[in-house]
Amino acid sequence: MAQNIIVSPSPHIYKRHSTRSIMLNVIIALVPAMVASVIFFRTRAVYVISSCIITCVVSEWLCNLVRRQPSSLGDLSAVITGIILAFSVPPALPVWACVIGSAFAIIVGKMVFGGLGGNVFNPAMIGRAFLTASFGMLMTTWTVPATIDKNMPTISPANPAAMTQATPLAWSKQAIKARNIEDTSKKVTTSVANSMLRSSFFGSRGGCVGETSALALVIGGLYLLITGTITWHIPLAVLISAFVFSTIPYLIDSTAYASPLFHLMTGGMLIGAFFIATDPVTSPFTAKGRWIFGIGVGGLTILIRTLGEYPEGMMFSILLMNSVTPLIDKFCKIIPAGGKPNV
Amino acid sequence: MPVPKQLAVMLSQHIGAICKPVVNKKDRVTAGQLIGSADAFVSAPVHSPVNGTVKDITLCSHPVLGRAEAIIIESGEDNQPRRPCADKFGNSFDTGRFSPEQIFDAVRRAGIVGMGGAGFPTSVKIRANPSSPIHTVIINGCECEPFITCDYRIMLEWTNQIIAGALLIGRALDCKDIFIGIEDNKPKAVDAFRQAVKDMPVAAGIEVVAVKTKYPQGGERHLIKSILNKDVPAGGIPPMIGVLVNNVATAAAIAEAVIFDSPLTYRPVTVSGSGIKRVGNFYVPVGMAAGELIELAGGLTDDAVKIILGGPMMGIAVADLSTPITKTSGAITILTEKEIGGSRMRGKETPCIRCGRCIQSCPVNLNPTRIAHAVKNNLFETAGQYYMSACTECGCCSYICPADIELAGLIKTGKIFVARQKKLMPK
Amino acid sequence: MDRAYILIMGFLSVVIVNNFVFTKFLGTCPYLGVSGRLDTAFGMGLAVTFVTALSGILTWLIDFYVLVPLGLQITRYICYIVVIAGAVQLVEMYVKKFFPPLYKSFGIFLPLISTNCVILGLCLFINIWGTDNLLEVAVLSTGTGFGFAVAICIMAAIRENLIMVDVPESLKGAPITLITAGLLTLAFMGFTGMIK
Amino acid sequence: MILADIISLWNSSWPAGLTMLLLGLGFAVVLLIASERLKVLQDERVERVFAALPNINCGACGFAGCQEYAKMVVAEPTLLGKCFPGGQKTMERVAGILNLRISNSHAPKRPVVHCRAHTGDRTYLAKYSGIPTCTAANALANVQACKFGCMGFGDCKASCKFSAINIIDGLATINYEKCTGCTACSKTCPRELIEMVPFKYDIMMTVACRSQENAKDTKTFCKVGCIGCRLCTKQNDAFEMAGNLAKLNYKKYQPGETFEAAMNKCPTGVIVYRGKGAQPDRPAEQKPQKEAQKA
Amino acid sequence: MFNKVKYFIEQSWLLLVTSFLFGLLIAVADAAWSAKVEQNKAEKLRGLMASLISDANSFEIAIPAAQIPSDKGPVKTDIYKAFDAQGKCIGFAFIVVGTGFADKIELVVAVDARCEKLFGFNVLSSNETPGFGDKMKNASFSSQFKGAPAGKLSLIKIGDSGKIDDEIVAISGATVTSTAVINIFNRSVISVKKQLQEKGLLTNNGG
Amino acid sequence: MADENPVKVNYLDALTAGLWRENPTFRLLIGMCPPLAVTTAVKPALTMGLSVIFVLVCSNIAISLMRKLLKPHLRIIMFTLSIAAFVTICDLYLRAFAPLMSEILGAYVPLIIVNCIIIFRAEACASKNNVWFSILDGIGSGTGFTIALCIIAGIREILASGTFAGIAVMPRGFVPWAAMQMPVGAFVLLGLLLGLSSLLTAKRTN
Ligand SMILES: Cc1cc2nc3c(=O)[nH]c(=O)nc-3n(C[C@H](O)[C@H](O)[C@H](O)COP(=O)(O)O)c2cc1C
Ligand SMILES: Cc1cc2nc3c(=O)[nH]c(=O)nc-3n(C[C@H](O)[C@H](O)[C@H](O)COP(=O)(O)O)c2cc1C
Ligand SMILES: Cc1cc2nc3c(=O)[nH]c(=O)nc-3n(C[C@H](O)[C@H](O)[C@H](O)COP(=O)(O)O)c2cc1C
Ligand SMILES: Cc1cc2nc3c(=O)[nH]c(=O)nc-3n(C[C@H](O)[C@H](O)[C@H](O)CO)c2cc1C
Ligand code: SF4
Ligand code: SF4
Ligand code: SF4
Ligand code: SF4
Ligand code: FES
Repeated sequence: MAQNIIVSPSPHIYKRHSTRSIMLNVIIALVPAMVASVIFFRTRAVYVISSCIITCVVSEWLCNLVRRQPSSLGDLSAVITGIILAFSVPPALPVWACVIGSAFAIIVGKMVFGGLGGNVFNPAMIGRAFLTASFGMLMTTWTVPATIDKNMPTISPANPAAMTQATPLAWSKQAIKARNIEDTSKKVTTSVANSMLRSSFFGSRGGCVGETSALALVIGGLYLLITGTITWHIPLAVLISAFVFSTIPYLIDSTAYASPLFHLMTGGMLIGAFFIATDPVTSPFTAKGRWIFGIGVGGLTILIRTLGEYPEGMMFSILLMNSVTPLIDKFCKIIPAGGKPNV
Repeated sequence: MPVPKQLAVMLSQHIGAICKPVVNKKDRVTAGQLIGSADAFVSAPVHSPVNGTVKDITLCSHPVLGRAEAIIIESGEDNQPRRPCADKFGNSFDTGRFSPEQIFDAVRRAGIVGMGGAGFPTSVKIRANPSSPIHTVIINGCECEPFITCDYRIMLEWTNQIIAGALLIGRALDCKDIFIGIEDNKPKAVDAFRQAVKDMPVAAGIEVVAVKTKYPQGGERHLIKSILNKDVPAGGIPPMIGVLVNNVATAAAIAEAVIFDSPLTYRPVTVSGSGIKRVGNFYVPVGMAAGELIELAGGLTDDAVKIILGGPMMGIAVADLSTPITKTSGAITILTEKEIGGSRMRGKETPCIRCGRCIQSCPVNLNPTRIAHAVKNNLFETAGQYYMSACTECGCCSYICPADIELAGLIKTGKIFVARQKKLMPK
Repeated sequence: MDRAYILIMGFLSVVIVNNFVFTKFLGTCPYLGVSGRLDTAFGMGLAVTFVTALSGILTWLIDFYVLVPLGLQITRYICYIVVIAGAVQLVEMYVKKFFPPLYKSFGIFLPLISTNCVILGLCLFINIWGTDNLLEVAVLSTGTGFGFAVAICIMAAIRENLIMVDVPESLKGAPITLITAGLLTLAFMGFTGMIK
Repeated sequence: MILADIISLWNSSWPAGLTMLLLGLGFAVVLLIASERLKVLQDERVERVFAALPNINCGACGFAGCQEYAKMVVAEPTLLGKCFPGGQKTMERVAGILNLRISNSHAPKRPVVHCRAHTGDRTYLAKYSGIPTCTAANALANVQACKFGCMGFGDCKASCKFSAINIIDGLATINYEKCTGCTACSKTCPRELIEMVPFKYDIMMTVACRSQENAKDTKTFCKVGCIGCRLCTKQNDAFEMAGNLAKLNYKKYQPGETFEAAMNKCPTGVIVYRGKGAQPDRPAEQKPQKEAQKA
Repeated sequence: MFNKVKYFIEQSWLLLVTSFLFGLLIAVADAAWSAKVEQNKAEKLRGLMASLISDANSFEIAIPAAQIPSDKGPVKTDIYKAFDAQGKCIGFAFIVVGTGFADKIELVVAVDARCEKLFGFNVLSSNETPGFGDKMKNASFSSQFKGAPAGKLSLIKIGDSGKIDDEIVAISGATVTSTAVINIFNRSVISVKKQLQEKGLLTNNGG
Repeated sequence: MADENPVKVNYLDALTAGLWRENPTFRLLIGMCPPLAVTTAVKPALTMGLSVIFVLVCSNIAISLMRKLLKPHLRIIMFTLSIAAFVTICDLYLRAFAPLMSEILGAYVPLIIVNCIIIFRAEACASKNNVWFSILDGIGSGTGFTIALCIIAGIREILASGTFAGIAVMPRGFVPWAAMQMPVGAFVLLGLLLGLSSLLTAKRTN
């Protein structure tokens, strides 16, 4: 009888979920945005997404092979990294660049730290940052969605036939830069940017593969919240702080600074708040820490958008907050119920 | 239920000093006879549950209570299984008959220990201590662990006896505020107690509280939080804030001991889980081998993989079926692979994804993942900085962890290790 | 432009945008060596801040009032290094004697860094930047040290976490620290252009 | 001509020389004062350890410079071997200073594991599927039938900073070539199986069992356990009984024929040699008499 | 006292002697090579200026330590005058600084003798990002300045960089650097022109 | 440094030790700044390496000559002094005869003074051994350092500009990875190379 009896420490029953099921939930939540991206960018989206996923998975498998570890593909986190990376690059990005970015994301961003759970920075954002640093031009070339919103202004009157088109954020950046120009003929105001709100909501605007459709992202985010895959702290903190920090300049000069609503809907704000900043591995694990993290992400994003050189700051603010996550964790120690034990 | 042929009565059924055997090999003993005497204050004597002969006095290991001498008793022919005495408790009852001293003596003589699991000698708990007076007594009828139902059974069947026990505890400590806390998934028990309190004039002061069903509601600090909204200092015990918590079975035993002067030699035990053929509650003599009890319940099914002394959350897995039942063992749970879950069966953890679920689930507000990982990496100082010592080992964190990490086990290991290092220190 | 504005921007610039560790690669050895624990790293950061401020100011004064007027620029490097080493030792003695608690928190690091890249590097860069007033020098020197402190504290917290994860054996220690530092520089790129 | 050149060279370079001279002077004064005033009385070993370190203050050891590390390593010998640049040689020298190697004056203490059962020798009641450490497993009763023997999860191995312990087929086995006698392992084993024994010789005899069970239980639990038969005590009085277990009193340790005899008489072969170059243990099944004849 | 000094000398003589010797050593090295260093500097500047003013044969300082505005206040720099083989003044050149994307940018700027047309610029030192701001060294950007009017320049994002006029097409992806270069021109050229005029150094009628 | 057992004099060993077994960058992890800072291209890296060899050899000679006269409290300052003097000379030389390199390397030439390698060699070797041994040791370690610099610089230059020492080596369609020229490239590449080197040594010792 002894053969099939096992002994192990308590407890002996467990909740029915696993890392894999959590990751699967995230993938499911990303599906609406994926559908939207295919609708808007057609084959480009398919190329980018599939090349990123395949490279991520293959890189992780190779790393497992090198370390002579059992395969860790089963936890599906590499797939998420691939999808998120694909979602955050321009649709026109050539496939070879997707491959380099994904390989860098998985190998340097994740596997050198020991794989799932070890990485300090969000792998997908590391991949994107590396691409931005390496191929700046490619990373700022935007294709027009297949289903273009007619109201959208094109980048320059001088070149009406251009295939590329500015993103809403680029317009708002222009408005900020034009703030001190007296020459009214060259003045750009936020009204242009603000006019893109509607298209931002459904997604028929220029931008990264997966970020354009606010609707799809919110659906996915709500799914994550309802299934308990993520807690509400980080998304809420990001959105609230972004809203607050973008209201301040808007109140100062509403022709140069875009409206808070605009900031919430455009760029990587929603995908960042729901899918990227919430990456459990790279965000703090206490509720208080998550608040600080979220506020940091939202605030830094708006800071970079309004004061920095880049039109968008989601990636950098997430990476920056990732880097201080260990510090946050260290200083947001929770006190046990009943106070600190004196032993 | 037949009386088992042979009993192994551990001389350490409790926390505290181990008893001295007062019988010799080949001696005849009768049911209720003292066989192990307790000289130390924090200790409780041991009695023979049956008539029979002492076959041997030998060292024996118990998974919970450690290694101590056990008295092996071969039961004689003339044994009648003991019956519960609940039906002797009516609605009229007078605590005034007993002085606190008498109650203390009776409890001490009967060798009553906490039957909620910890096994702390009850006499010590109910001894009035002027320097930290107890103002509230809570009778713990939560039974929060899944599968276990023995407390529920006695709450329904021994209602009056338990109330009598509660009143006696109150009398012993000169304390008027008495609560009975029952999880709200046992409405029948709540109703039974409400009715009984109404029917018993002396029990008018007792308040029956239905608390939320949420593991580990039965843990004393959580129960106190729910009922009194007070926090027990981390790493401390309830008497520090003037509260005493006793299990319902303990209360019942107290009533029996004080009124009928009968020692604690039998206790109710739940045998359950899908690995057992016939789930049920049994009134079992202390010292009976677990295997025998399992046989009584129909035996193991073919797919049983885990035999647990206690409930599935805090119980201890054993493989040796000769392990004797003690005064503290309220349940034997037999689980099959299906209940445990495939990945956990393999005992393979995956990397922590830092999801924070363990932190949210910890009822004492600890950071289990930090502590566990520190322990894993031998960083005991760090573990201490995250208040490892405050962990109640409830197991919530291990239960919830999606990465299959044995957090509670690791924390427990760390506590053991630190205790050991401390012991080695002075040298 | 407003003087205070320039000073503040200069300070932020050397702390975040032109952090010496991340952009000038100075002080890598202690950055790798002493970033294992947060408390040690913090002490080290304090010590570096203190020493950079001290030696930045001292060497600038010497350069400005002695070496340049006397045409002795060729002995600049030697003067710098000797002045730094001497000053640091004096201060160490002084702190040890009169402020023992302070000494405990960062004094023990002083000898370790007196001949360290960041310090000399800062003095040289102040010279290269051609800064021409003492206040600016003081702010830049302090900022540089502070930048180092920030960088090493972030790294120390990260490394305290990293010991708990399964980093490949061959990458443990310096390699993973370097890679993490590299990724940190990627993150810090976000601040570019924010400060001119 | 040449003279003029030299003079002009001198003229142009003396200021530099003078500056340097002044600097040197100033510095010499500072350092002299510093070195005189700051002489702090220190453990002489700290000085010696410090002298053995490379003194580049690189911080690789994780301490604030070599001086600090010297202080720490003297206080806590397990910190040995943290000096990266110094490498093996430095470590050996420091170990020499701290007497971590065998010195001639007194017998160095070395650990012995009081168990010799490999996986095949033990009886298991169930499969353990919990945390793979001895401390965790020891908290449960039925990890293996024998509650005294080595569990082989290697807590001791993890605690040894010198990789001197290997788990060979479920049994902690000490590599005496590498062991420095730092006692870490003996403090770690939750079953207190590792005892620090004075190694008067390179090879020492030991009773490799800790089981207090009676003979019958020990036999069912383990093929190579001490069954308390007292045969060894009859050969040599260095062997004593402690309950159901034979123990070797190392104060009386004096190898000789009677020792060998005790070892060969032991029916289960629990008495074994441990130390540098000790023979492999006798197989469990073999009859002791045969072994004796061969020898 | 004497003992102390003696002790001191005993302990420190080596330091004193070697520092003196090393002092001499570097002084000698300096004496031997400083001329070459100066020459290198001059040559580099000359080379840069000459590459801008292609016919130039020799240079001489026209206004020493002239004040030229930069975004951090006025800086002092020499304004050189360029002569062709015939000794005719054919242009002026000077060093100016400005703040770029990453750090200071130092440019050598040249204008024609009447200070009406630009000859262009060369980068003396800069620290711009390779692949971005660093592209200002590329001909595609810098050639736009060759022959552009020495007045106010403006930056456009999209346009024809082949056309020489006062509209300079930005380096794509490096607007900051491009702006910085244009600002340098806009600030300095006019000021230089004024100073040259004041000193009467401008050859007004091509003479 | 009082030492019981005199260091064995093995000249060949002195020369080869620094190449790999005690390679300053990959094995001893000292002097880590230059491998990050001056490795954007091969040429400056090589110049840096040669400068370090020069300073190392000169200071080793000087220190070895005065090793018998050193007073303990003045040891470090004597080392620093000699090193600083030779670095100044080296700097002057570069400025005179390799102005372009001098400009690219900028402050990193004077920073050789505080490079840990040199002081480490002075402590570990020159202050204990005769002149010839010290010279060989200086050449050995210096060369090891130079090789390390060139390896890193080579990889970075190829990936970041598609050239090696200025010569185009990559196929035409290659898009340069600008990141390799930025700090990220330096840190990550050096980290990976260190990992590789410790992997190789681990393999060898097994
Ligand atoms: C999650 C996420 C994060 C992003 N982070 C950044 C970022 O940090 N910096 C950036 O320039 N673009 C970032 N992007 C891309 C922007 O959202 C946006 O597509 C881009 O800024 C378009 O504006 P632009 O052309 O003006 O740069 C990110 C996209 C996503 C989906
Ligand atoms: C996590 C946890 C769960 C517990 N659950 C129960 C329970 O369900 N019922 C119970 O009576 N005691 C439970 N206890 C024990 C109580 O905390 C407490 O020790 C007991 O009620 C005291 O009564 P006693 O001395 O009569 O045993 C639990 C303890 C812990 C730490
Ligand atoms: C890694 C990196 C380096 C950059 N370096 C420069 C630079 O040196 N100079 C510059 O003007 N812009 C640089 N930029 C681009 C600016 O951040 C910014 O995007 C640009 O100035 C916006 O102008 P645009 O409208 O030309 O894109 C860099 C961008 C990246 C991602
Ligand atoms: C809610 C959630 C969000 C995640 N977001 C990301 C992400 O933004 N980028 C990424 O690479 N992986 C993401 N992952 C997957 C995984 O956590 C990540 O790859 C780890 O950082 C790898 O160690 C996410 C996982 C979850 C559960
Ligand atoms: S629940 Fe498990 S995976 Fe989540 S943080 Fe805790 S230990 Fe990590
Ligand atoms: S076992 Fe886990 S959940 Fe329970 S108290 Fe301890 S740390 Fe908290
Ligand atoms: S000797 Fe002790 S610590 Fe070592 S493996 Fe055996 S049981 Fe574990
Ligand atoms: S831990 Fe044990 S085996 Fe390892 S060196 Fe120390 S004493 Fe020897
Ligand atoms: S700190 Fe060691 S070389 Fe820079």
